[in-house]
Amino acid sequence: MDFDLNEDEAALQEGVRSFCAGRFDMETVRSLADSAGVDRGRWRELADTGVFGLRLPEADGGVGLGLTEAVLVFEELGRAVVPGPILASHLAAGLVDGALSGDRVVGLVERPAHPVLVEHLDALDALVVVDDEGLHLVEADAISGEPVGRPLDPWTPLHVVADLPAGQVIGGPEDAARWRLEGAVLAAAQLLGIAGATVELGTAYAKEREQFGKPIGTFQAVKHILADMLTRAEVARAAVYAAGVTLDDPSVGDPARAAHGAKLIAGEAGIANGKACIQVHGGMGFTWEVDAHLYLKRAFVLDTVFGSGDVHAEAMAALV
Amino acid sequence: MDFDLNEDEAALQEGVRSFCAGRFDMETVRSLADSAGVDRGRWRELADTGVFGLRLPEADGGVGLGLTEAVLVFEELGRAVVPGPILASHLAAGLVDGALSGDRVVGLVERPAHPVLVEHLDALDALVVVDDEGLHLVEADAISGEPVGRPLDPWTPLHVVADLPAGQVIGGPEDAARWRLEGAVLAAAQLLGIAGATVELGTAYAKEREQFGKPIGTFQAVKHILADMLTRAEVARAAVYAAGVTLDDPSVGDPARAAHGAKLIAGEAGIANGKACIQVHGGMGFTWEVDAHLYLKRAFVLDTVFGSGDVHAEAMAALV
Amino acid sequence: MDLRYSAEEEAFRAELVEWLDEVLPTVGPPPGNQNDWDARRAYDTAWQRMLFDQGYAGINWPTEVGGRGASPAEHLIFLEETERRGAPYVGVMFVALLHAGPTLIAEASPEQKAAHLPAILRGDQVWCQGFSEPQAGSDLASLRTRAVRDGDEYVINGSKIWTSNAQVADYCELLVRTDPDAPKHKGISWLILPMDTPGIDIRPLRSVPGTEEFSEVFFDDVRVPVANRVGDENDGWRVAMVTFSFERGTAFVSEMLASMQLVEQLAAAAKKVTRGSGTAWDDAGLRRDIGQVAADLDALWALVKRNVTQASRTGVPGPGGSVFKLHYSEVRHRLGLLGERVFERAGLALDDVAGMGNGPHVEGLLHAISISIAAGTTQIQRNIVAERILGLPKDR
Amino acid sequence: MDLRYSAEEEAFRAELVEWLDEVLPTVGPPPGNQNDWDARRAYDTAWQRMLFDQGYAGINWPTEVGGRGASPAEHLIFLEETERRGAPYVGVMFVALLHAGPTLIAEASPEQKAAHLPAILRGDQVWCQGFSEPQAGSDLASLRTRAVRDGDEYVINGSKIWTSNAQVADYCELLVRTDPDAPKHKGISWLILPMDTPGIDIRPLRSVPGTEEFSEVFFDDVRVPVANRVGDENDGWRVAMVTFSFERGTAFVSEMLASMQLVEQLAAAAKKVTRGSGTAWDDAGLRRDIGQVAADLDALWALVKRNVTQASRTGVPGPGGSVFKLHYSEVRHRLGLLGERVFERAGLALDDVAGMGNGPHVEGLLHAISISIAAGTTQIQRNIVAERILGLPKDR
Repeated sequence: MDFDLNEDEAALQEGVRSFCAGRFDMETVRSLADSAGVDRGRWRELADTGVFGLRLPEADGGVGLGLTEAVLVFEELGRAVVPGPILASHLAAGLVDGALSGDRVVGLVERPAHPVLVEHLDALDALVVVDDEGLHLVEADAISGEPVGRPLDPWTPLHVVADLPAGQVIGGPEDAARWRLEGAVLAAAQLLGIAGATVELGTAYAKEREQFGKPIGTFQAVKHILADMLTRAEVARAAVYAAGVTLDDPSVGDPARAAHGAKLIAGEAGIANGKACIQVHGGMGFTWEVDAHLYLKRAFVLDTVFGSGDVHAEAMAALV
Repeated sequence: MDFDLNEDEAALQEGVRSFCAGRFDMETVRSLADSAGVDRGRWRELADTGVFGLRLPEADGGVGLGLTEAVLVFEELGRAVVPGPILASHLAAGLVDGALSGDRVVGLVERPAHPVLVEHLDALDALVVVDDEGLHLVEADAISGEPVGRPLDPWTPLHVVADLPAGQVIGGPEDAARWRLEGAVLAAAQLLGIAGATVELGTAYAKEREQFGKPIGTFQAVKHILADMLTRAEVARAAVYAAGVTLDDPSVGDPARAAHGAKLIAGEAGIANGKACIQVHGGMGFTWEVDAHLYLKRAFVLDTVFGSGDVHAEAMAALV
Repeated sequence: MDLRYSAEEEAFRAELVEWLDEVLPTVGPPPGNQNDWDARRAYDTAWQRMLFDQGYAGINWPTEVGGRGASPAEHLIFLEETERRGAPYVGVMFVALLHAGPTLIAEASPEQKAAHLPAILRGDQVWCQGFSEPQAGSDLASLRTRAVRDGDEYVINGSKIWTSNAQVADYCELLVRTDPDAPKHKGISWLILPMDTPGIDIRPLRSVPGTEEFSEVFFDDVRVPVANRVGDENDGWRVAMVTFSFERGTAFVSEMLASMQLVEQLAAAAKKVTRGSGTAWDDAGLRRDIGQVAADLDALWALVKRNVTQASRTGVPGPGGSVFKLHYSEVRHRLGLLGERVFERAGLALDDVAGMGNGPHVEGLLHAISISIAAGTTQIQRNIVAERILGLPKDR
Repeated sequence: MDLRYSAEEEAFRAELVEWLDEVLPTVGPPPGNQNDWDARRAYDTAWQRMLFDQGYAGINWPTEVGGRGASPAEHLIFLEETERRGAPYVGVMFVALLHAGPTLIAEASPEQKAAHLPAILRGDQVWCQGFSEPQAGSDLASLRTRAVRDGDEYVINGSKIWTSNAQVADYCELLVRTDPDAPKHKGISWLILPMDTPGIDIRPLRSVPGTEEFSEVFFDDVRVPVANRVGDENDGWRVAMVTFSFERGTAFVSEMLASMQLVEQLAAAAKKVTRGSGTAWDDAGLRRDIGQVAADLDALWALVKRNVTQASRTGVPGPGGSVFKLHYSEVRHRLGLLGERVFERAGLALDDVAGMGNGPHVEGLLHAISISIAAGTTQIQRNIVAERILGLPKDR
């Protein structure tokens, strides 16, 4: 048992982090609101780093790693609030042509849902519909949807799609079940990234911002908000990392239980920390220019991906 | 509209408070654990102040006041953690012989319950069973129960009663419904008393106890616990007072909604403030000699009387 | 304790309701574009003029200055009935009616009152507030905007932040530092600044919901007559505190009442939203959470009545406003999160999706974030409660 | 990241489990009367002797001093398997094995080690802790118990509080003030106090659940040889910190694992408890709340593995223990309240009622209150996390 990053994992984490810092800096990310969250050039760069093919065998053009490593990568993507259907394209790589290379942008949507809301539709080439029967591939130009005027997260535009074409079956019920579990864990990893990034952002502000003649981080009220944020992030980190490892090797635990717990806890941590980060910033936190709201808005989006808190709490209860 | 105590109400409150301070001081209250929560002499004194006959017409030997005033009286009884079946005897006065005068100690129990747990059985002369059909009077010596070894609140001893005798019908379904609503409000008033008393106890300790060279009430962490406690108490006070007034005069609101909301909010305030009061006291709070635990234990008991939080939240939902 | 309204108060309500039922159908919806300040000014001041013509302007202002002189109970009736019927909000008139106006009533000279109070009541004068600064948030008294005396004028340099309606305001209630050497509370003055004075630069700030609700306002050698000072020089902190004691009274009551309607809408939505083979309302946990928020809002409404009663008995608003705001902030946030649970994916849209009615809930979710910050953060309010009500010692 | 146990670790587990399965049926239940300290000592030391005879005594102590020298992973396996099988707890041996012993290993002289470590491992020596004082709780370093040098002895006057097992302890790890004029952290020494020394008065303190888990201990001219000092005179604060760094590592792991079993029992109880026409388990909200606590405890178990890994890589326990304790305190309280919701009126009894299994849950409800206070309150833990992990500035 050695439950912390090994050298390879630390190098992978560092690599993705510096890639994001260079290519998905906050200014770039903010600019992506104008193109439905996706810039084709940046998208191919993402593909080139191996984000989409991370878990495909090397023989198939992938990196040959596991969910343990994918969790670390998606944590960094969450930390950088990288927008776009990154989770869908990662799951679809190897199954949908062009997803691996980034030549085609692939989204996903879950069914049943009332109504069906598709993310990033204007940027998609294809959409995978996930339901109890399996996975269904639909070409994006076959989908007509009504755009939502003001999405909660401007970097995650939405379309209401009244009639989804039947599409082509590309996976059965077990594949859909696997996507749901792996998708929950990777969305949890993004939420973990958000939970961690907001601790850093809030802490930096608390050290620098002065009120009443001293940094606000001197005051217990602010200290304790941040201590609770760190606690949420670290508890979520333990849960999410354990879920990645457990899905890779079910001998160490129950993958379903690990996935449900991780999504539930990381969802709450992402949302609560996003809110708390704004609170630490005071009035500035309520401005568009401070990044805190980007994290919170994305956390709300990710919390609904592959089941929100209620769904996973119910699933946990069934496994107690 | 004048939603604060008038002169008579303030005098009543002050009167009960000084009665409790003199006759139910904490040392006396603590000693009552040895007699199933009831001392016959003190019980008659309670009766003499008019606690039980408060809402009976003067012609019937009562004081002729309303639930508005009864709420103030029960808040004080809660504040003083006066034990014994005071709520039952108040509700039974005028309906059960001897309840009004305090000559007979009358308890109550609700049905259905699995199992049926009767409070203070060893001190009772009679028991009113409240169920959907109505009110049923049972003589205490007709009841055989198994004592609970260690009640959570040592001042509220419990017996498990496997077979309740049928008893004599003393009220119909409407009477039972009225008892439930009034009982919920008066239990809420006791919980409000607990919520308020714990703010005072915690605040006094925070002003006096020094750590790191200053009173602990100087530290924001402690200040904010106490500010949240006061907030809970004041919100509960508004809800409970409004419930008393609304049950007296349904023209100002929906009595059921007011009662459910008051019990729900006061129950949470009593329990949360009891816990927080212990926390403010640190290690001392976990000792028997500091009074904080008496409040918390009684709050747990009162929260179950005439429905705990879940029951009232569900009832509120039905009225939204 | 009495929650009944008197015959006089019920007569007030009946008259108000009759008028509202008559005029509201003639009042259109507010401008759709939140950032169109000219349209917002026109809409809000038109409503103010209607209130004025009917005798409801300055509902709680004294009659001597042209107000209605309504009792606190009548004021609550006014807020309740206008909210229930969806009447326009106070909007851009907020600062004039609830901050600057009351301050002028309490502290201004007869000339100053005459110049402003009647115009405010008619809806002819819009005000904004210039108190906060980027470096002076919770620590408001550390403000740095300087006013240097030059003959009969003050020359102002500095900047303000969180100024609502700045784009369409005629006047600004401005706090400036007139004595930089005095202790921070002692060197501040309160000025009436005409917003058409040269040297004022207004830069709208985009806020989290995407609207430009606030501005930064910059002052570059802005000259204001000394006659525009309200109260003594360097006594502006005390003058401003008069405003604050008003601000904490009924500021959040309208939106709290609106939240009660939101809960009802949420329950109705939950009864329609599909969940499994039934609806979200089949979920006992969700139902209870909705019931709990309803109970909390009922309790807050009762608390408002207690606070108003106490203010009306003592003549000054008590610290109950901080208690109200602490709990309301928490409940409002909880209501927002509940909306997300009911609407699930539709909770990701600020506009209504497929007729679900999610829009106001998601708007509210974002709005709730500001409530625990604006007009005294939750942390500052807890200090106020602990120190002013419980008497706990200040640190330092 | 690897959650698999190595073949060596699995061999350790197999051997342990085999032995536990063999001996546990021969071990009776613990004494029913929590206040019968002689019986508790006899029971707990007998188990310690069994562990010693089997080579499990001092599971994480180095082999040089007679410990098992188990790896952190093996230590977790030990805690997990003993908890799962309901083996006796460390009980009255707690201070000796987890506080005093590790301090002696790190700081004591060879003679001191020889006098105590083997006896502790055999279960022949019980220790208690004399650190806290009525006036020195969170501010431990402000302790006042005085030790005045008189030749080869210290003469001790003062008192200690929260001392567990004082009635049956052979020795006390005692912090005393040896230099009243030095800054508070600089004038403290760490002594080995034989509890049969004249002048010691033990007064049991009744705690909230009604048991006498702690005592106050009074010292009236108690004489201790200077040779009983561990570390230098006035260097006792540093010596004591060694103990603390052990205390925060695995102290709450056993009971956290026990909480996991409580959640399972609570779910089972909810499936049996009548509610309306069904059971409590039919309530989606209650089910989810139970699921949430289970998820939190799973996450805490994973966090323990991270903390242990980090401690094992760096050689010192990190501040992860504070993070663990903050969350565990909160989850344990939540679990207690959940029990009250499931058992309703039976949640008012510390003993089982009608075979419902409520007892351990109600005991746990009261126990949870102490977790956010003992070994560093939640408020102090938040300061530690904020200052030591996040690097926020200290006040003063």
